[in-house]
Amino acid sequence: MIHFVLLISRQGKVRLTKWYSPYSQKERTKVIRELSGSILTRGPKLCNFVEWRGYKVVYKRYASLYFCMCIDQDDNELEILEIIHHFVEILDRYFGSVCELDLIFNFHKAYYILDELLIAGELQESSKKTVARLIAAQDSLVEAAKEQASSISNMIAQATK
Amino acid sequence: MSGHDSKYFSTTKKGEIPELKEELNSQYKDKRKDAVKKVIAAMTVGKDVSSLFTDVVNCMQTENLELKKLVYLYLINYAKSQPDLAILAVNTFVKDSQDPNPLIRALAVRTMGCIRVDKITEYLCDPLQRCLKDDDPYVRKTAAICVAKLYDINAELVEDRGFLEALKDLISDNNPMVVANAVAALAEIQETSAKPVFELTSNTLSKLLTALNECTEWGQVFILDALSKYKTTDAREAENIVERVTPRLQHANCAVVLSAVKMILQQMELITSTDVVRNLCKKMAPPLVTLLSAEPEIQYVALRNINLIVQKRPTILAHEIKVFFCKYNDPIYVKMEKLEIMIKLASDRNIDQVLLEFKEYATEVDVDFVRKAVRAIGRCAIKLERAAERCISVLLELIKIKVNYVVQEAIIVIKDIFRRYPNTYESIIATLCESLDTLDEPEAKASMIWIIGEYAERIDNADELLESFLESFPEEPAQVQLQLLTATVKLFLKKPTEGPQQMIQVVLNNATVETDNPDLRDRAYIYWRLLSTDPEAAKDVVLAEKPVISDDSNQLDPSLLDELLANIATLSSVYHKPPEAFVTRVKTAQRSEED
Amino acid sequence: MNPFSSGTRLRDMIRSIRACKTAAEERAVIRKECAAIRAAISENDQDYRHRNLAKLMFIHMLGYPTHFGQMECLKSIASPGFPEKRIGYLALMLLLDERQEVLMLVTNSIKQDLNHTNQYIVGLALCALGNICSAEMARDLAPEVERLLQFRDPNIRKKAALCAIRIVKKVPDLAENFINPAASLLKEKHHGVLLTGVQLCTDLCKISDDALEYFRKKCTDGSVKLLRDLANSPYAPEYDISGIADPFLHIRLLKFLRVLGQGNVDASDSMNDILAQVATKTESNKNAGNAILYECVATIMSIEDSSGLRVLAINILGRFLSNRDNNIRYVALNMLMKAITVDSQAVQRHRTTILECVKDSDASIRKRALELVYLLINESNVKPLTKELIDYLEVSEPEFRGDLTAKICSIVERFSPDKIWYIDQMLKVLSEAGNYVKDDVWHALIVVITNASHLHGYTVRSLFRVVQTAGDQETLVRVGVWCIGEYGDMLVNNTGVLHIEEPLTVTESDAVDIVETAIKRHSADLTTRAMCLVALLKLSGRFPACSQRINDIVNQYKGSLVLELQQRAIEFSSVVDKHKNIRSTLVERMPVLDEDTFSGRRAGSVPA
Amino acid sequence: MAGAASALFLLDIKGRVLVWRDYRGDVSAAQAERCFTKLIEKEGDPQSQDPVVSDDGVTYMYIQHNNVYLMTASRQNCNAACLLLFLHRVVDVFKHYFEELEEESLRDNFVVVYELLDEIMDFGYPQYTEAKILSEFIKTDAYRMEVTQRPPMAVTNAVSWRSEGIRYKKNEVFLDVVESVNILVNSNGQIVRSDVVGALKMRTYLSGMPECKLGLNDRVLLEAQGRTTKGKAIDLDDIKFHQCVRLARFENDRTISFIPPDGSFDLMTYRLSTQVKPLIWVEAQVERHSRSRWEMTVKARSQFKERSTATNVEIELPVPSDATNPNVRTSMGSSNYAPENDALVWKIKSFPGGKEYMLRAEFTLPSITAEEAAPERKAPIRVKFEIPYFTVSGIQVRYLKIIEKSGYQALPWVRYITMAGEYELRLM
Repeated sequence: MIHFVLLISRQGKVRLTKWYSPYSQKERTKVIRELSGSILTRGPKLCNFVEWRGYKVVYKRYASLYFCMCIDQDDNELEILEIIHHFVEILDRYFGSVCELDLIFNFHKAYYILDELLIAGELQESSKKTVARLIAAQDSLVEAAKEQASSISNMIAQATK
Repeated sequence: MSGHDSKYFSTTKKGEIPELKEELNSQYKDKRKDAVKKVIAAMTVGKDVSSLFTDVVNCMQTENLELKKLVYLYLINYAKSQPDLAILAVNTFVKDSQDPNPLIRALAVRTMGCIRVDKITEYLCDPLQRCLKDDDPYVRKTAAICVAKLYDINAELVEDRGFLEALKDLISDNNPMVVANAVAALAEIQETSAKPVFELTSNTLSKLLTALNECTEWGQVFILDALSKYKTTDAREAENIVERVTPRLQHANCAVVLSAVKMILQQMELITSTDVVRNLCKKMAPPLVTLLSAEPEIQYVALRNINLIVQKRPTILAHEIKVFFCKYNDPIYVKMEKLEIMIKLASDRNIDQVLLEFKEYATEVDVDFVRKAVRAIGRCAIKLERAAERCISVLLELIKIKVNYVVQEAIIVIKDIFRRYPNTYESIIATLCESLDTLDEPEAKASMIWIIGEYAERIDNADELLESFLESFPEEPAQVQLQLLTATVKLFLKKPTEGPQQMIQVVLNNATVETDNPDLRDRAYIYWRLLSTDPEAAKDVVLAEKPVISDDSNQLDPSLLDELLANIATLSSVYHKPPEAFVTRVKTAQRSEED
Repeated sequence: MNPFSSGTRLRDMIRSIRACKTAAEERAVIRKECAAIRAAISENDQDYRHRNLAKLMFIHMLGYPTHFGQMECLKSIASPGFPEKRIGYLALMLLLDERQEVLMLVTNSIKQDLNHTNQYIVGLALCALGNICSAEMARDLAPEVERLLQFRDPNIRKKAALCAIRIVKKVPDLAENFINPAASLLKEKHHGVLLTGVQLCTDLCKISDDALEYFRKKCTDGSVKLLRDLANSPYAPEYDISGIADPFLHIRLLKFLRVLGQGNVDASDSMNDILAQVATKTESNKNAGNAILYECVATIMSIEDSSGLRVLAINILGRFLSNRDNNIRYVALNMLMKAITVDSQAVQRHRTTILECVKDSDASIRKRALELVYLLINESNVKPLTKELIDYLEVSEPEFRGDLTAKICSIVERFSPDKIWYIDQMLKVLSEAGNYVKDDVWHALIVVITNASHLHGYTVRSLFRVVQTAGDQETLVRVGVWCIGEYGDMLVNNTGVLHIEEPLTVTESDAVDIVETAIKRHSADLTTRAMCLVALLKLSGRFPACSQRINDIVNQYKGSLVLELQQRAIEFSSVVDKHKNIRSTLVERMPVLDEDTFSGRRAGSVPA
Repeated sequence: MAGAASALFLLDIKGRVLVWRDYRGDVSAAQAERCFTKLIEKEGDPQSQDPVVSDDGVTYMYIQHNNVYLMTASRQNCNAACLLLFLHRVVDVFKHYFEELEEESLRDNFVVVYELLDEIMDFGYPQYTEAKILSEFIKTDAYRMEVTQRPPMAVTNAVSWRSEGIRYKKNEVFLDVVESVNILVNSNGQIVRSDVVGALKMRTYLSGMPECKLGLNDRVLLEAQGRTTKGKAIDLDDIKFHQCVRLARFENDRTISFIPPDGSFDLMTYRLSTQVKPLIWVEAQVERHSRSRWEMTVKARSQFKERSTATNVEIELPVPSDATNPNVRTSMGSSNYAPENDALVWKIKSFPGGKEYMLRAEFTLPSITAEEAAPERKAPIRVKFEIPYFTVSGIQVRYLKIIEKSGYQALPWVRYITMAGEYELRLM
């Protein structure tokens, strides 16, 4: 299973973290520090796997961002690379040519997408289209609530004029 | 998986190198200059632009100083990887070294010295010879350093071409900056040369002391450091030197002050008049104290040095302990060093206040600092007999707070206190025994076990206490096993009853056939043989009277201390190690290519 | 009220955090924000709750404490609207985890939401449960999840399936409740449901033997068929990756088959054909294909023997190993470690390539390759391989040396053809990387030395030489000092010289010198110093002429602050000085630790 | 000095090299980066580490400024004090050039940075760090002219801090005497340490090469001159001079004579370790009513003569890091919750001598405690203030003579002020 997902920028800034196994806050900080130390310094031609505390961390760099997933010893590293790419493509589609700033200012959206992709550290959907559809449906529920709220407040405003 | 990812998150350009190549060969000056800047920018971020070597070198022949500097910078970086192409630059270098503008002459010599390519080094000799005698002091001071560079690349060449003599001549130069650099270069060359290159005579001494008043702050440091190697002949000369150096204590530059302190301390060794010595000590105290208002990094170096100075001359700062009290915002490394000095300066007069400080520190949040504070209290007890009791009561107070690492640290020092003052404070053993099962650090455990063994006859249930450790004997770290072994032997010798007799069997068995640690086995077999050959002798050997341990606050060996004091302000004085313990001389010419 | 009307303020906070140049500046900005949020919370400000939660998530992500905001998640979840619940659940998953007691308070809200009429709210609750539930919550809410496995919308069923995985991992007793519903998921068409259903079945098998038995009986053929249909399915853009239909489902099915086939011949037989098909027909020029091949090889290696398939698998690994892509080489090395138990001959064929990988510039590959080499070594190849590794030790990166040294020692110990070779190799390792050698290794070396009585003289002389050149390698010095103490007489008398030895003249005082240097060395540690004292005691017995000098050295430690050194110094000086009559008895040759008992005892814990 | 720096590195906040200058070719950037990132990785915050670290035969020394680390590497037994101080001077030089030294300014000006690194150090030996003079021949883009520059005479002159030919219409000197009071009071209310650090800060706008002579009410000097010193003279414990002051001359006859640099500089600093009565005394009582409710009562008293007035008084009172909504009443001044410092800041604009003011604060803490909450650091109460027209030491500038060969008259202006330095009172 995937124990955690990390998104770290080239500058070592954390852009997203999701923990599927329990780690205390202190351990999390330590994990992030250790891994960014060893991953960000790896050269471009080296393999995308780092062995770490009996686990494996699969990472992949997209421009300035490193997507990292920590998995068990006998999980399929190559598949994780596909899952990372799957995630990236969905992000790209959602944000329309995604960039790092999208993930910074709309970090919660990235989390919503991740939650449609993984649960309990396992993959839940292999169709990008389905994920996009589910996110869109939920976004529009929020939109609807927003409109309703503003129309109610309008009505109240009207009534109290 | 490749190829299709680059489109995500990406903004990279392509084909940078060919583009730059084109621009470097542009017919327009400005465009070429911009291109060189871009090349340097690329080099700065770690891109390999060595393939542009010829194109960049072609831009070297220019009147534009800024452009020239950039090209030179490029050369320094890549000449090593392209030695054959680097030769192309030699003509320009030689020409530049005769340029009417002294800035360009100096630049050429400075840069050539940085290009560590053998073939180029040969071409450097003539220009260097000229520049050492240049009219402009700026060129001469640059040439002086260049001799040291050249020596590093090819010592033989320097000696053959008479550069050493030329350099020595510069000591008499009328410009103080030239003198300072010549001194730095000579000192460095002397460091690696087996031959006497830079002999300080009283004549040079006086020249240098004069230059001291006029050169830049950095130059003053070079000169003072070089002079600290001077062998003074007698007390009079020493006093003379000290008199000339003392005003440097008023310099705003901390490095100048420390180097002056080094000189003075060294000369003081020869001075016989106690008045003069006392006076000097008085003079040095204020500047040393003022160093503690410097930037924290400088404070750190200063504190490491003060640590040495107070070991040699405790009186200098005897009354200044308060300045070493920790401030809230001091970085932890400064606090740690201050603590060390506080222990050294603690005395019967100030101990109460010092203890109050230590107690405050012992409740801080940084674990290492807290531990050190607890240990400091114990070390003060060992150092100051009359204050020992007060120190111990503070330790007991801290033990009562029951913070695990504080308790363990306290037990470790209390064991030393027992060894310092036998038969005095054993009444507190009962209190210590209460924390027995919370101990999980080997050193603390070993200390507690030692206490039980050592005082077995006064502890009613000593055998029970020791037995409680026996079960886990095989899993304990060696340090604890060894103490358990000795403590059990002591117990047995003191109380040769049935219980201890059984225990000793178990321990000896565990420590011989059941272990593969050769040291533990040796130790156990020696005890075993001792007990079975001559039990009386065993008592005499194992329970022999112990010499009282001494105050460890001046722990450095005197000869090492002197060596370190001769190195004040240098890394050696920071590490408290002689230079040869950490300096691994790597010839710069054989640089390790890692990038 | 709407959730993102105040979104700009979140953006402002992020902007001001981004504008910080140092950690201290960032800390200040965040502390101010947190104070403002605490104030808003204490005023029970509902309008900005969502905004504050979003900020807290961002702050939490940067590693700052946000404990004061935990109750706000619960309140937001308890709100009726979807937007509040959505942000509330997200914050719950980020700010809390299974270890916080506060989490229990959310159980009831989740239960209600699992029964909500809005399927998206059900989805949110399932997601939160699947990601952070504790054992207690798992037990409380398992029935709801079980029910949701049959929910009308497939997107809820797939979430429930993964949620069930977490539940049975937390509370294995609950596994049996999920067997039947899980099996029925395998009959679905929806990829998401299949994907998660197969995963659930696989995990159930790992947890419960009953489940394994059941699935093997009922689902083996079905799964084989699923995989066959998938492998032969026509192009479907929705699931296609590099020309392969749903590689994720491929991989999960292969994993499931592995579990089913392992230890069962019939089940294994029934999947032979499809595995052969996948192994031969899958495109290997893209990562997705390689991922499937890799999984397929793993399955072939695990299920019951079918030599034809294994040849196929080993060939794939051979191809992988010569791939230019480091990722592929890495997984090849990884899989070869499993293959070695199945067909060690086939793996041995790649020995040279693997040894090259030990020296690769990529640390991950190096590490994997070293593990593999370790498994490859046997009596016949140990000498050349050890030489290669020791040669490499000299130039290896410091970070790698610890691992490398441990492995070399372990290899040398396990396969040494004779003692002299073992001793020689160990001395090489110790003098090259003595500071990386663990205690049990040098302890074992001394056991071996003591047991080789014909080599005592040879060993002590060799050590005398190397300690002089590599005196900063702690463990080398320890072994050296111990042997010089124990066999000092043989060193001086040149006892038992072998024909391969260079002549060496050592005086008694030379021997004492070397121990004295070791004890006085600046960086010598406590153990080494303590061992030096024992060596000195022994030498005082072996070289009575030196005993005065030795006593002088020992005496210097009588006031030592270090307990062990002080105690030894006091005892030993008393022996040397006052009890000369028993001295020689005390330092007679130490009894030898029987090698067989010793190795028998250690067998339980062979160093990695 | 027995050794020199091998290289100088400018690193970003994550420890990656921004710009570096290799002086000796025996330490590589990759090596340095590896060591430094390891350091950061280990502790997270390199500020808690020794500023001198050794790795693989190389010693690294570093300081931090904003989001930049400045670091030297050396393989020899070099002068650590000198190189660390040099790094601080490099900061000053860059600040002079780019206003602020930070990652961005280094990136934006890398050409000048390289030029400066070439000039201020040669073969690892510090050479020249007078920013003002450097900027006469190394210029940033905006001021770069195509004319050939020559090294200013000052670079190699005995007077290396001042160029010739400076002209002002009006010749003026401003002299500020600034004294900071440092004090440490322990939790028993005892003053454990107190001292005064003073500085004579000068701003000179003088033409030519002026010779200056400064006279203070220095007891040693006055007694040497046989003058009476009733109560007016003072003892200065340690005096440090700007390099322009002739030290040998001072040692001889206590005369402070110098040719000043142009513009502002610290002419001298001095220290007095005489016990001073805390000018402002603060006492605080903390009561914890429950885990979540705290109350704090604070008294502040001015202990100087009534005719003086402290201005801009700021009393920083520590509170727990997760305090909520402090509710504060004061008898004077205003208060502010400053969560960035975990403190309540009590500001009193004007605090005359001999007065006492009160503050009472109440606040709550959240009911849920932080996971693995570290014990809070016990911060002291800190106080800031200024008292104009007053010095604790009683130092006086008796005269400042300015003589220049052109014979102009220059006006000296002198001001005195006392302020709080490190003023810490540990909470009881």
